[in-house]
Amino acid sequence: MEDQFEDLFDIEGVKKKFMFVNRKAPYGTIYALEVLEAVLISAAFEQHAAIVFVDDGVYQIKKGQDTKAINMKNFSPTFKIIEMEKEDADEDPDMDMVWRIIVEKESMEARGFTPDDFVIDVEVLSSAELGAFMEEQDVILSG
Amino acid sequence: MEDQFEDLFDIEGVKKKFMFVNRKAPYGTIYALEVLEAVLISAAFEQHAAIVFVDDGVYQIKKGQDTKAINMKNFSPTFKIIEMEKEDADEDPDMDMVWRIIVEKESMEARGFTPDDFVIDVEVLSSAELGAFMEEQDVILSG
Amino acid sequence: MKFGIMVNEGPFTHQASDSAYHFAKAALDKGHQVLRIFFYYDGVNNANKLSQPQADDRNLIKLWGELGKEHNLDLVVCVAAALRRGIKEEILAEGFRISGLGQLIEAGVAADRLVVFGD
Amino acid sequence: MKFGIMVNEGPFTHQASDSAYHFAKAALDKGHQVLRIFFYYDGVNNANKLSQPQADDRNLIKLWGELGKEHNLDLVVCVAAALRRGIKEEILAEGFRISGLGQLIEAGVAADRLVVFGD
Amino acid sequence: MLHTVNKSPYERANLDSCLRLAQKGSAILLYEDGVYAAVKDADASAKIEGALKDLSVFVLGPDLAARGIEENRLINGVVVVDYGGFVDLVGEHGPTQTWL
Amino acid sequence: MLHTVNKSPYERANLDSCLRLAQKGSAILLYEDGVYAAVKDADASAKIEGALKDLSVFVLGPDLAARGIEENRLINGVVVVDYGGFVDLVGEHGPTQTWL
Repeated sequence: MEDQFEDLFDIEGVKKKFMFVNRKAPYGTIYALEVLEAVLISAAFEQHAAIVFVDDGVYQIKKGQDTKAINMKNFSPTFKIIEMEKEDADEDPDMDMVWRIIVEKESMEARGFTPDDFVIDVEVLSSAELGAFMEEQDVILSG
Repeated sequence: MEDQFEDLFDIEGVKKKFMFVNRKAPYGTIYALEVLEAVLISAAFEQHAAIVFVDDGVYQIKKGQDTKAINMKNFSPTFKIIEMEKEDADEDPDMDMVWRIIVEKESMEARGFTPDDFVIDVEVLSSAELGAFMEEQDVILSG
Repeated sequence: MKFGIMVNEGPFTHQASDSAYHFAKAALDKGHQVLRIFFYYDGVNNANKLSQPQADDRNLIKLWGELGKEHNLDLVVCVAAALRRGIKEEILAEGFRISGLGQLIEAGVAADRLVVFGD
Repeated sequence: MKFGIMVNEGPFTHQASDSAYHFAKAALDKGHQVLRIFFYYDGVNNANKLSQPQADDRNLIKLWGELGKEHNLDLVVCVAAALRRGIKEEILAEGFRISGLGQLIEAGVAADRLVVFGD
Repeated sequence: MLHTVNKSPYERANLDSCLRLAQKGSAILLYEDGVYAAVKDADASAKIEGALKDLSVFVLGPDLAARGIEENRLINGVVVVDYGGFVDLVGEHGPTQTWL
Repeated sequence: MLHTVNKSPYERANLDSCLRLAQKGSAILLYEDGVYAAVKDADASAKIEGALKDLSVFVLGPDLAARGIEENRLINGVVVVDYGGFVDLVGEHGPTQTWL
């Protein structure tokens, strides 16, 4: 069945700007975990990616998560993999893939956090800056 | 399998006060519809019931719902059945079943509504009154 | 004390079923009775035996079944909610049974406390 | 114009799948192309063929299948999300196929617009 | 670009976040439970009334009708569209951000 | 009675509704995403700080730990319990209202 659709998807060499908007807290719902899987797959397609944490999404990257007592999978180590993908993209001159990991300043501060609270290095953008950057995207995925 | 549990449920003649708390708007989610099914079943068990509309739950009983263009089932006529159940309970001297249909005043007014906007007759209680009444319940179901 | 528990969401998208499971387990550990666990709304998805979580994740469907077996719990899936969502006998996990919504009201009447878990 | 559509919730609990369906239909009616509809998160429940809505309610699982057939649409259910939630070939509704998450990214790359529907 | 909001302004912060980030000149579509934000003379009305200074605001007619919200209760300046209009909005603007 | 709140105070109105209706002397348990309301020095802290005058407030430890919220970040007066403590709270109080 897949074959009949193949001609629709001639994407060889096409490069787009993807933004993944994370607005939801971890564990209370699964969205944070499953969107990460989509982020990782986008690397295989060598697409540009902005991984954005806004509103309760900033809780996803809080340090010190320990899920033993709720018996759920602690997925926060996955953010380290995303950080590595970004570093690979930054350092490899042959790879035309720009990744950015962004936290909205207003959301972070409202929750009493600083960048020291996070498991990964992030760029901090104001809502105005993030809003303008959002306009530059080709595809925005939220979940 | 059911039989083995039967002795746990010797509820003959036991009468409790049930409250059904409706906080969710209709159609955006299914909760409003499915909680109504639970309300109707509780009548078969001749239990006391308070059907409460608070927060976005007040939108459930808004007059004039027409779901043709979204192709979903318009369930607002079901509230008429609930109103009839309540009237039956009120009028039948042999039936020990008190039903109340309550809207929280603050939620109604915040949304710009008056009792004229609703498909059924409601009692309007302030948050303080409703909060006190909630304390008197035996079972509170929310969904 | 006799508890009844209502679960309104499935085993993955919301934490509700996890919280309900830990609550039920803690209640049983303390020597309380859990009369019935009633799965309503998307909660019926807790009884889908085809569910196959990742190897390093918990499997709530199995955990519910095991807890039910250990403590002879009555795990009831609402038939109306289940029909809509395609949870039928042929994919019903061990330990669950499908029955009517009246079983929820009955649990509310019979239990000292009914606790709801949802979204 | 070429559209891609992502559906994040099942066919009952949230309106997302209804909205996505009406959007897809309207786009096709206007002569646009819909390259792919990708079902992720609880959206995979849109492909459960056991689902049996009430007689007076819409049946989105069927409606998606019929729309797919009429317009030769690619209705893709994410395999990882589906495995967790117990949506497997044996209960997969007609017109859907199960495939990888890469198909979502591919749709995003190939389409002029990707629109997300969810909760 | 197009921002879409499908959540009630009384129950969720989605619309607030949308309005915080949306740039001058962009469009917002209210649909599903988001349509309640378009009702005038209510506690949440000020959000969309304020937004209309910088943004164009649309609301999905089928969702209004389902919820029994009469068009004469809408904030002045909000434009009602149907599903076809929704498609047009997506087509006419750049990317769509769905505020889930 | 016992009120339970499992939603973030930044994203949902559940806690506001709970506090509007909760009577003096009743108890609130924050769990799942509701635990974020128990964090001090944050924009939502005032809600629970105010509530503590009239109500007892509990927070579920396992949900705090999962989310990496250290106990020294909690508002003074909020009591941490485990699932057993949750069961006790339900048992000790009258009906439980789950603010979904």
